Amino acid sequence: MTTYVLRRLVLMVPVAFLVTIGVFMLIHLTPGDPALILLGEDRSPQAIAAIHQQLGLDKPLYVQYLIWLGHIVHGDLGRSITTHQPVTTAIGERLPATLELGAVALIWSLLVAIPLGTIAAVRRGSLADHLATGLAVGGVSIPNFFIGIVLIFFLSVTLRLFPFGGYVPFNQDPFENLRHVILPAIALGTAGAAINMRFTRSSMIEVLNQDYIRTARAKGAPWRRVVFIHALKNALIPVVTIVGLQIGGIIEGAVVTETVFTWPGVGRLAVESIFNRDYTVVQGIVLLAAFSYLIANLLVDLVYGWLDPRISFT
Amino acid sequence: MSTAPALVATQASIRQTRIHLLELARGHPRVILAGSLVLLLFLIALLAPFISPHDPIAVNADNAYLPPLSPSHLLGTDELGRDLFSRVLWGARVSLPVAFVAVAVGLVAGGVIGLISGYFGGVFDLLLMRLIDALLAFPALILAIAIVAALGPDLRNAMIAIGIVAIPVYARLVRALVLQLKQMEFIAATRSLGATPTSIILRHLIPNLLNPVIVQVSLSAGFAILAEATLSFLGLGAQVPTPDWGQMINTGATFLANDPWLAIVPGAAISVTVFSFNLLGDSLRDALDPRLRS
Amino acid sequence: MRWVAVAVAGLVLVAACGPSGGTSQSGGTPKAGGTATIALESELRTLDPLDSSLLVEREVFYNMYDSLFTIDPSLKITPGLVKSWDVSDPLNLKFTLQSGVKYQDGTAFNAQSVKDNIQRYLTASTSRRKSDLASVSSVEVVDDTHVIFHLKKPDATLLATLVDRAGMMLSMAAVQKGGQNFSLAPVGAGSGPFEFVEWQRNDHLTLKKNPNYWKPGLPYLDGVTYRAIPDVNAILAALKTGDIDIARTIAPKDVAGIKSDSSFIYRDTPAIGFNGFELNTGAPPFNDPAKRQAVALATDRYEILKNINFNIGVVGYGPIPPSSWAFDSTEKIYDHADAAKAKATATGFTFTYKTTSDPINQQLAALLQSELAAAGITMNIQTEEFATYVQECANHQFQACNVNWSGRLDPDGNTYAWWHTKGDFNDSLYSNAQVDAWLEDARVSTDQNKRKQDYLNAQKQIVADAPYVFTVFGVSAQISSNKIHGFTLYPDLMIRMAAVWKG
Amino acid sequence: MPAEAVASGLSASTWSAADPLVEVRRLTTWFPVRSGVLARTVGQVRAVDGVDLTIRQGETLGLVGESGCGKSTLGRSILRLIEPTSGEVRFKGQDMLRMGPAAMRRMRRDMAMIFQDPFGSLDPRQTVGDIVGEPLEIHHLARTRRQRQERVRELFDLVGLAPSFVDRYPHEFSGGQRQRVGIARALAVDPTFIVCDEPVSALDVSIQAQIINLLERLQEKFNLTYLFIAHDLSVVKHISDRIAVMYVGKVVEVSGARELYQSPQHPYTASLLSAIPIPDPTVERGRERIILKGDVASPVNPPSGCRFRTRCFKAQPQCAESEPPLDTVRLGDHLAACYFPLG
Amino acid sequence: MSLHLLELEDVHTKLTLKTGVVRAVDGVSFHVDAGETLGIVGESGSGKSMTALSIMRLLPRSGRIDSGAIRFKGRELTGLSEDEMEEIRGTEMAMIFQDPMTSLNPVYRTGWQVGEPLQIHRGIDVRAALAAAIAMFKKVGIPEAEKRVAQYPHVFSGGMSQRAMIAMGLTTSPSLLIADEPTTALDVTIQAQILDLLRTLNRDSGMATILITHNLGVVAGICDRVIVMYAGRVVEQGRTEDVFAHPEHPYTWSLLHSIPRLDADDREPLKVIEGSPPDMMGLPSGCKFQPRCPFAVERCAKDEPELRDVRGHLARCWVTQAGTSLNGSVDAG
Repeated sequence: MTTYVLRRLVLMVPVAFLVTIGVFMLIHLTPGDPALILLGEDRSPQAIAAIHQQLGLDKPLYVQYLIWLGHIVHGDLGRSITTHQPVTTAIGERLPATLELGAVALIWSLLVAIPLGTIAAVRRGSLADHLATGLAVGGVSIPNFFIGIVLIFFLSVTLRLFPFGGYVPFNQDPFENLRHVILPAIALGTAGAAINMRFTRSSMIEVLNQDYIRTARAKGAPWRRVVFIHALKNALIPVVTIVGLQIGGIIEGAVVTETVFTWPGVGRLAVESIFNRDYTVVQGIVLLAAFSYLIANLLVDLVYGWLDPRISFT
Repeated sequence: MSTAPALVATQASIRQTRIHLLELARGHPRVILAGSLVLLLFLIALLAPFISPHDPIAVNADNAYLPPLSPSHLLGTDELGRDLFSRVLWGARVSLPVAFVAVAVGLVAGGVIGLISGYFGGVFDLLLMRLIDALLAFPALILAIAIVAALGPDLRNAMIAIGIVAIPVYARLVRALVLQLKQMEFIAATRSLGATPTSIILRHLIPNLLNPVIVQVSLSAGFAILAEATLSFLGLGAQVPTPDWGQMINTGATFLANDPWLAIVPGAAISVTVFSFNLLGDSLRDALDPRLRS
Repeated sequence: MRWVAVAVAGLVLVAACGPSGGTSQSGGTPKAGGTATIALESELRTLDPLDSSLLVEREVFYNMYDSLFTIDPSLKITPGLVKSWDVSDPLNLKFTLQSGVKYQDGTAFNAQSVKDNIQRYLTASTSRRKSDLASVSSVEVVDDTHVIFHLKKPDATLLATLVDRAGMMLSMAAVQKGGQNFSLAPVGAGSGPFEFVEWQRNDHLTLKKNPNYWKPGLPYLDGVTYRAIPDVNAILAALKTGDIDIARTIAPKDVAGIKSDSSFIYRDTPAIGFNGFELNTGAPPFNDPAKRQAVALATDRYEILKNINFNIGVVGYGPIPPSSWAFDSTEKIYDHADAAKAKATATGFTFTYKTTSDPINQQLAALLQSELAAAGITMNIQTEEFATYVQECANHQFQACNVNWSGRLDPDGNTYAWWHTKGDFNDSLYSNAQVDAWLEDARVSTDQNKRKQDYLNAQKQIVADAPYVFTVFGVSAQISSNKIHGFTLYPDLMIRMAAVWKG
Repeated sequence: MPAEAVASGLSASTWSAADPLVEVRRLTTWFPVRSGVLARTVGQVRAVDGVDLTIRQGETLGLVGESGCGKSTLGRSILRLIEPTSGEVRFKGQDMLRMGPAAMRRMRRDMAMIFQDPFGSLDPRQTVGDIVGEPLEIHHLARTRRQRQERVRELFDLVGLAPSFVDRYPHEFSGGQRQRVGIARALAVDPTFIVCDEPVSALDVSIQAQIINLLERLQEKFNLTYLFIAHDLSVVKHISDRIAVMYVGKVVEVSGARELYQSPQHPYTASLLSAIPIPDPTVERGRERIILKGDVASPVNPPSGCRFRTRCFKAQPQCAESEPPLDTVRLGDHLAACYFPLG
Repeated sequence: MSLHLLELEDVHTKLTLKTGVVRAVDGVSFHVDAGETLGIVGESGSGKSMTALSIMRLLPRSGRIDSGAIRFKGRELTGLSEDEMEEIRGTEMAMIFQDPMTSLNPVYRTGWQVGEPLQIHRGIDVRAALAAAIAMFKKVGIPEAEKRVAQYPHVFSGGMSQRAMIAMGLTTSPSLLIADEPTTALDVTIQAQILDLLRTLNRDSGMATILITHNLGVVAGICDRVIVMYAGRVVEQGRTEDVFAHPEHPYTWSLLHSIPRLDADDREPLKVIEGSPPDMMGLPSGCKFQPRCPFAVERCAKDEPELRDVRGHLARCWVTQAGTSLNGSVDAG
């Protein structure tokens, strides 16, 4: 298994390399000059030139890339162009909020998805099944920014049940923290809930058609035991994949939600940094997102192997 | 704009018997319902110039903020007095072509990559799949935002960006299907007759990819519309005064407190459209999925 | 992205015509204690005046740092850390400093500190203050409370400049202690009413009361919290939920609602900036003055004011707003739109108007488009992503570009950079020798009447040549819960919290 | 057909009809088992591991063995549908494994294959007429569309399908009918050699006889040569002239069909024969049975020496030391790879 | 009243599919006595598996027992609640299936699965169930039982899996084992091992077995009595020797003559059954085998014959019921 993990890690290298080239080219070829953004109303040709020199933007692009690559190989993501903070700090400050939002959204999505998906599968063709399937399709069809806007309008502004936007760190005030996270988590988690439900349902249906379920019934196992002991564990194995990928995609998934709810997370930082042409931060975030995706993929496979004894890593 | 819904679709597997889509629809009322909805949307897009009561971009500042069900303005007017109903109808003319072009970009590029990678394998497969991995690892929305920022925000570039984001989905789907098909005996049978790879790909692989790909096209059309709305919402899609749904939500959200319909109407339009495509894809997938048949 | 539009400090679309001038608000006897939360329309980048470039940063600085000079609500220069001044010699300005002032870290404010601060602004590699202080050649320490600013050439704008960031005095000990992180955590660096506590980036910035503030009795509040809310609707929502107490901007269309709600206070006063769009005189079609004039004539400022700004503010006639001493209300060249006259001047041409995706800018664009169409002018709208738009406008790659200006205390700040041939903000490539001469003269002249005449002359010419179409003068507003008292409105949009108290 | 002979290559002249049609020498097909950091090959599935086989013109050579023994891989390797690792396959004297793609494609006119799975071996998206007509198109055997249609109808008739079926799709047919379509396709190029890979195992019992009889009839009519692969020894024995028995990648015994049944030499052949139930209670209950212990050995790590020794009831220490070659026992045409044959 | 262990009386089972209703089991009656082995032969779709699933009440969602009686130890099963059925399944009746590799749950250890019926029905704890599983593994000839119980099914070969399935069925010492094509997915040498095991168990335990298969050879070797099914019906039933020696239904007869026999000496062409297995959605009128039958007479297309005694066993054929001997007629023809 160690060699399997090693092999996967080695295979990540070219992918990560392609990602570095991709993000670097993309962001640097985008028109827009960070110096102008930095200077705002205080711009002057001298000040612009000074900033260019200070940031090394006067060097040829490939030299800039190699310098950056050299630094990241040593674990140094550089400093933010706009705030001069180390990129790792800038991201690190925002990461807890994003992780919390992602985690709560995921929990909410699973709390909805697994029971509903199981019921829909077991009562296939029933009214409950049709409703659940309809919800599943609907859940992925409503733009999450729209869900966000509507939630804010009704629950926050009109009914004042929840605070509007913002973030309170958990260690500061756990209750407020929870109150703040609920709406964005619902907005973010709805699509996931729909996807996971659909996945649970189809996976469960497939499992219920398997021979070993018939075997369990032939043993005289009661229906509940068949569903929860024999079927559910098998059915959830593929769900793990999709959940793992969702975990790997938290940063990206939260971009819009964080923007709508002014949630101080990495997703919003990414968008702001693109708009500010904060090259180093964008590059740092994309690398982080790419790595979390790749690592999540690896972990999914490992968890898969742990859950499904048929898979071995030799 | 997660790629997850698309990933779900790649679970599709090749059926061993031929299924005509029309034949299939007969046994599945959900397919018929979804198909009719999609058809209706295309009709609306096609007929918008004839059925919309007002010019969607005609500013009439004195007539602004009329609530829905106002005389001659079924859904009211927006902040510049433009007829919301007409704008929503015309919005279909923006969203559907976006879906079409974006899906075409993803399908053609991803399909070719998937075919080459799956059929020829070896070094091609290794290299192309690393490229696809990199594209997948690249956060999709950030990629789309960056592409649009690089190319300039307008619809055409949004379509390209969304199409590029969709490439890995098709590449992986087609590759997986080709690998499955390659294992099937009829491919071996054709090879044993001395057929060339080109003829095998054209005559046997591509026709057999159609059904799962149609499912995916339907699902990713929904995804593309959603993505376009997201980009427009972020100010990176359609240009004013184009009656674009995402753009309308972006502006309409400003007026949510007093005139919520300005955001809710286009929001509903997007949701219904995406729902129709997703329902079509979903019901077709169910209809085609041998595992879900009893 | 709404916030990007606000990132350039100028987009003050909350415009209004309120009671001009004196704007202190009475509400009984001031009470000490409590905290207030203030909305910022965008996140700060730095807490060091040295490399600051955002409006929201200035707003925070005014409550942490003291400047050498201050203004009163009528924009008159008043004493700050400089108690009195003698500018009779335009090349050697003599300042007498307040005595007994201490920075929050306990170090003393004195003449040496002034010299060190100015020196830092002039020499540090990351300094954005160099052009502000371009006229300063050196600062001489006479004694503990007296300094002389030696200038390279007369500079009528310097005192106004020293109200702003270039005049903000920091404890050098605190700067040194802060090192590389100083701009993120300037602990004890100012001498102002509040001192830095913590900055949770993208969420909040907390200041606490400076118990040793040199102005007796002030401040009243125990602390101030800033929250960055980059969306005007979100700001309104947060006001209504009580998450914030004070805001500067809400969407114009929400103003009426707030005004009529007794749990809120809304007041405004004319601001110091201007709004409109630039026309590129260096390229077709606007290298033809007639076409520029046609656009200016066809633009219906009143309709814009009504539909976009909900009649908050006044229509704009030129670069110098009503709040300024140089303002002259008799100068109205393009008051009401005149499509017929515009048609007669030039018609049937097409141009592209660049703007950002901010919803209000988008509405404005759509409205302008339909107004110009009435004069037979085709205006295409191109929405640009903010950074691209800034670059293209700065590089003269545009025909028309929607850029607003937050304004400066001195009229020079609203004119020279924009329309002097060598101005840093002369995106339009406007060049008129006479205008150059007037603006240069106004810079060095010490006679305020003479200066006013220079500015009026220049304004007349600029408006007539129309390298920029002025639309609306905005307002500076107080939007707060009715518990906020002692708030003084300043035209420069800055929310000064020293005398504010909570009831 | 002289034109064909020329097309097939230069050495055609040295081959005469009396020589074996197909000669397989030391044929080896290994599949790599990859693992490790860089997916290095850590082992090989020795699916076919040094097989010698001769197929004479006009005969049916049966190839039997249990699942996973490599019989199907061997069949496909002979047709180069799977690229063998090494060895020789001489068809009419020419080594097919050294042919370029174009020559190989021409060669394919002379050989065909019939598959086990009547569902999977027909493209679900083509009509059965197109399926049967495709080889004609590939080898340009019909000048016009009409000619091709004509020929397809002829082939349909030949395999007992109504020519009116040409426009139907495979899923409209039963298993037996589909297998007939597969046979028609194989016959389209007028081959001399057909590999039949388990052609009846997926069919219902009542249908198997139809297909077996059809294959026999066609062989007679067109003087075909079959390599008939199956796991069911009773079917193989019925149709074959000679039978080769495979175990874990090796041919362990070859002989005439009747001879094999009457006096198997290899213990594996004997146990295979004894395991096959005979549908006659009186015979079946009186039979003496050899029940083998354990499961088939792994083709990745086959046992040393004789691969059957781990299950063999006659195994001796010698069996572990070296591998008996196929001609260890040679009784005329009857060869067996065993040190302790049953005699 | 009934002395039989299991008795089916005129059982009808329907499958309701999207495309129509299939009468998968159409009036089947038979019985099984303690200790005997009954074979049920037929091709795919003949209803033999559906009969077994009807007895176990494990029909697919679309299936339903329409009418008829299934009596087990004198107890009527068709009216029992699902709970009561669960009590019988796995205790009194056990079933093993065609594909042993997929019939074991891949995510649980084999030992746990084999011992599970005891946990469910006897309420014993996991440890005791595991000990019982080890004992059963030994009984069915799985070597290294202690090690094997801790393994997951995927490391088991097909033969081992089927042994484990049998062990699972026998843990509760049922009086009836239903084996549905237990060797079809296995190689012949493994098939011989499993059949040998079933024979031994049957002899030692006195348990009754229903063996469902399409392989006549398997029936010949192991079954006391045999039932031949075609199109959901029993077409012939009797002692194995009788049925094989003189089949009285043309289907049985044709089947026996159409399969190549290892011990046949000639290379005569096989006798062919023409046509295809029946389409269950559109069965012919009269005798269901009549369209393919080489002996069919006019009456066969009109009326469906009953299952009647013909020369010592039951057959459903007008021709043989009228006295014609199939062997004789062909030998003569």
